[in-house]
Amino acid sequence: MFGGASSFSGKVDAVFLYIAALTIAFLVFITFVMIYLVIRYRRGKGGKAQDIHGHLLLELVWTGIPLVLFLTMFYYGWTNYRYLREVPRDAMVVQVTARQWAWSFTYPNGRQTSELYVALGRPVRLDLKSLDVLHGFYVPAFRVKADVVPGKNNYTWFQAEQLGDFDIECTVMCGVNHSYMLSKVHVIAEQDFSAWYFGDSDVPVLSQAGPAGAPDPARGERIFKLKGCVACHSTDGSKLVGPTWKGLFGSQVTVLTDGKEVTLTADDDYIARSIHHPPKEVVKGFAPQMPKADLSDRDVADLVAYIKFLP
Amino acid sequence: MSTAAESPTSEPSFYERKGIASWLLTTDHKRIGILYLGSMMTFFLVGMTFGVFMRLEQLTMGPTIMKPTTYNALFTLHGVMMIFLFVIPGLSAVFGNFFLPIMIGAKDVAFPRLNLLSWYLFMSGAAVSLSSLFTGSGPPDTGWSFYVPYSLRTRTNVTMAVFGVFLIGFSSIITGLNFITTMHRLRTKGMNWMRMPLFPWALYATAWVQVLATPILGITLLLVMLERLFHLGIFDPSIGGDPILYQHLFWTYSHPAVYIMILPAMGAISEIIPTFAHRTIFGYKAIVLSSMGIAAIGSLVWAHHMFTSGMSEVAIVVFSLLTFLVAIPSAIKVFNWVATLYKGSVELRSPMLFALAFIFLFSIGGLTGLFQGALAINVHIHDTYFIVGHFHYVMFGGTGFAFFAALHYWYPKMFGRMYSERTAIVAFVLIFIGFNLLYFTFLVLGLQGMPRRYYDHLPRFHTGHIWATIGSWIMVAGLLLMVINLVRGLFRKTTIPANPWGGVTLEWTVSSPPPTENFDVLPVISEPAYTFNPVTKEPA
Amino acid sequence: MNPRMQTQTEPPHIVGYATFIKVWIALVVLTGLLVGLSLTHRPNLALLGLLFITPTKASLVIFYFMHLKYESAALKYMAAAAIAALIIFIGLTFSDYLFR
Amino acid sequence: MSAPAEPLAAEPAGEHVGEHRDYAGAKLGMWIFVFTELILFGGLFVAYGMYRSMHAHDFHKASGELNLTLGVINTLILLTSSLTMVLSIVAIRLQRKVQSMFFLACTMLLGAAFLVNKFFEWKAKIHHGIYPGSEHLMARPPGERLFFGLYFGMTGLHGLHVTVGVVVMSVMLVFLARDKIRHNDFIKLENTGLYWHLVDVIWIFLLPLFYLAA
Repeated sequence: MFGGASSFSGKVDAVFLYIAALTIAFLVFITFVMIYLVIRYRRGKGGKAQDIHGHLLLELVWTGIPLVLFLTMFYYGWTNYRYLREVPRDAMVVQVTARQWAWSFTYPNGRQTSELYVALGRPVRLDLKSLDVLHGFYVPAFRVKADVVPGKNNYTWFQAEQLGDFDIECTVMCGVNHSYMLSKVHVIAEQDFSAWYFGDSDVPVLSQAGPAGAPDPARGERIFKLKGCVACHSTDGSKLVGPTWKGLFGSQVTVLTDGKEVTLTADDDYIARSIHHPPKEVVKGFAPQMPKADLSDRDVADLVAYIKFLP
Repeated sequence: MSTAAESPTSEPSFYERKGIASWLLTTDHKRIGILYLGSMMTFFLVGMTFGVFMRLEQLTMGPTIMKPTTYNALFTLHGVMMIFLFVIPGLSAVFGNFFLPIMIGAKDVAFPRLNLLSWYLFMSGAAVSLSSLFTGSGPPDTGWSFYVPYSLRTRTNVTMAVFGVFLIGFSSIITGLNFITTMHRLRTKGMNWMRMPLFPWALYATAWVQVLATPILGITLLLVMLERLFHLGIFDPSIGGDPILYQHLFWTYSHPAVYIMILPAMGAISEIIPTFAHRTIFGYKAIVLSSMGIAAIGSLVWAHHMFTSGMSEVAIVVFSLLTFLVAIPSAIKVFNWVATLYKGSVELRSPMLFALAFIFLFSIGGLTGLFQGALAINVHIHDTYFIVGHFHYVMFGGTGFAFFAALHYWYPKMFGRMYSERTAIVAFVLIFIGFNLLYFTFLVLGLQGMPRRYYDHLPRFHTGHIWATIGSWIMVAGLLLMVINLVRGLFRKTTIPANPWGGVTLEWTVSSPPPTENFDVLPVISEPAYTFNPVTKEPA
Repeated sequence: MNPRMQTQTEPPHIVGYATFIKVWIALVVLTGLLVGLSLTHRPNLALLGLLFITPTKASLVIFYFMHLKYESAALKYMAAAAIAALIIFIGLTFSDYLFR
Repeated sequence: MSAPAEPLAAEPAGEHVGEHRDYAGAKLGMWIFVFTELILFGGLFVAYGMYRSMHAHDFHKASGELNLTLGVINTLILLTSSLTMVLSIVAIRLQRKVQSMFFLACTMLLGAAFLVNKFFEWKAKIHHGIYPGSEHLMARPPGERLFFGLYFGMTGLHGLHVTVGVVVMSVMLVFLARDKIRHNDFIKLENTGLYWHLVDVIWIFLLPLFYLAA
């Protein structure tokens, strides 16, 4: 709290401080009065209790004052909130795609990444799209949050005001790996951003669905990261939600097909089948949780090439 | 206020008849209350155990004692059990059933057999939703709110859990219906509405919310089941449905449900504070009106759970405004309770300690609610540990503490036995300290950006999680001590006078425990409730 | 027993066959009117039918067949409250959908 | 509501209050139950309202496919059954037991006729490949899918209520025959009537929403 990493942070924190000051004052007051009365009128003191039935003026006062204070809180909260709904016209529009359990970001020039890069001081509008279930896009440091709703395109925006890396978290329960649906916002200086944005070090992959050439493991790796495979499959042998890809190709796997156990060799065909029809053949010991990915034949071929490439 | 009033009646107590059948087929409201108490304390302890395991998993980063699927099932079941099996029926099913008829001078509720049916529905709902643990592909992992479309897609046994909750909802409706009819038809002579004690009043307000809001939950859960079985499409975005509609329908019930949980708790506090201050309640009418006000306005604020969901701006502003309005009746109650201490003669017995702690914790719960009502902050803290902390302050610090206060308050009346006062106070202190360590840390974690329903956490949240887990140990130690103390009290052979605390509502005029028929001759009321001074009403 | 209860506890007076048959005729006529309006294929008229004739039909059933007309004021208030709750619920939900 | 009613009898001394007879109380309880049913359907009406405002054109088109004649016939059936229901209550209060049984039997038959009608209507739809989740339906625009989803959901739930009503009435018929419902103890029949009229009221709204939306 009170980091002020975006232009919205300060507005949230101001309302927070206002309400916090009032509520803490109230809480201290009521607690103090309560404790004082308990001590002042305690049983052992011998004072005689009196039946006081009420006091209309007092009731009106302690209805009226909170009412006014609450309305100021409402108003202050609302006016500062409006800032979040009015996106500046010059904002850069980034398409955010959420799936179980990964984020991907598509820039106006077609570049796709799994972590968000933005320029310091430049407003960014995020159009949020979900491919499966509800997700929540949340950057605590920016105080920005919006649900990602399938079938409905929500949006939010921010203007980063501090250099650095900030966490992106998913806030709506979306399945087994909900708590690992994390990413980062990298806030970099304007000139660094331009260099990154127009540079060719990390070529956008999915816009390049040209004719199928030789399968390209490097492109496969980018798909692996971008399409969320990385959320469930490791490449270092550790067991996540799905089986690891390390040493997968050519190994013997035991799968459940229609309730029967079958042992087969993991070849090109088997991997392609698993990608296109995930629940058909599920590796023994894993839950049938893999979502269907929207991958072209070329993407699949590249992924297979990547899996082959892994030790 | 003699604390040694002798038993006013020689009739046998309602425990007289023995045998399992005499309990399972009973239509006596007091026995049904005891049945509820037994089953609900069991569910509470199981739900608490789930919570302890979750805290243990959060003690360290990364996977330790359980897998994510287990953790997700745990927080779902913790929510389902604590909410639907403990706090929603909570005070109204246990103490409402036991004391409502006695407090209004009736021999039973209006529909005794329906009352028993309601307990059976409750138990079968519990059985069905817990059977999801052992059937299908495991217990649900959606969180207790069953948000679509995840609840439609997950392979876990959501259908079963949802059907169980549906049955519990039905049980809640029947209880509400029964209480409304009871209060309209069976008040004793002279007990007009403005002489009715505040606990029945709170139950009356609650009952209306139960009756008018629960059907929405019923239809919503029914639709979730139909979606899962027949793909109706009403909530499923892949068919054309709108997930936000689900949220509207769900919270249309589930927000008023929060008031179903808290109103009877407030009612119980309004009984306990005058008794231990030995003076009348301050602002009887204001408390009555605020109960009804909470029930009414509380039903209009549900969409403040959805400010980040992509609702229309108009709806967001309207619901934010209404949310602030609902805080007012709660504030009025707090002021009136505190004012009741003024010029009283305050006795700090264990029920009173729980009741005063209720005021403090509920105030924190209510005040943290203001943060969420304010739109700008809501964006930041929605779906974080702040909400979890706030919710536990209201529901556990509020309803939970009131439940324990009521349990300690009415214990001698219900069982004709007494617990150890000293142990009760030690347990109270432990619970209070552990509670604040646990849930205040949650508030801080939430402000730092820790999302809820996370199996694992980032390093920067680690310190907070350690503190919270330590708090959970202290609190659980206190809770277990409290339960042991209450159970041990049942075996301590003592005779309890009809009126051990010096209360003036009707339940203190009958023997402890009350006779089967409650009253030999129905009492006639001639003065307002809570007349302590100058004339103390002695048992007739 | 509550003395007020005994005064209320008697069932209300008997309404004869004829009243109910008249109500039934009215209901059938209104249904005919409703269907007729929708068959004109003029959306405004059909909407008018939906907004006015349907609630009228429902009220006839509630007040006569369900006897609400002859019930105590308390019950009438309760019915009004229940219907108001439903309307407010629908209205507030529409505050979202109409302004999206 | 299970509480029996003996409106004119005073409470016998010493009897447990569980056996008390409270005509107005029993009716109040039933009314509250009626409110809950109303709100239960209210949730579905909200869903209908939302989706109709979002997909007005699709709803309009899909509604044209429903059989208006069947819908109107069913409306008349239910309205008439409401009449016979209320006449049955009047008859028993006038101590005309046979007449009361006759009217109640009419109500049951009309209820059954409604269900038979509904069955054929659904059957025809399903025969045409229109049912929730069907391939035929999935090929159509979202609004039409929702319309039929709601159609099957709402008329299905309503049909379930009709079925329950018919079963309850058959029990009441036995009670009438065995004089368990009498001219001075008819609350069970009256509460059955309240339930049945509620089912009618809901249908009154379903007719224009589904059959006349074209």
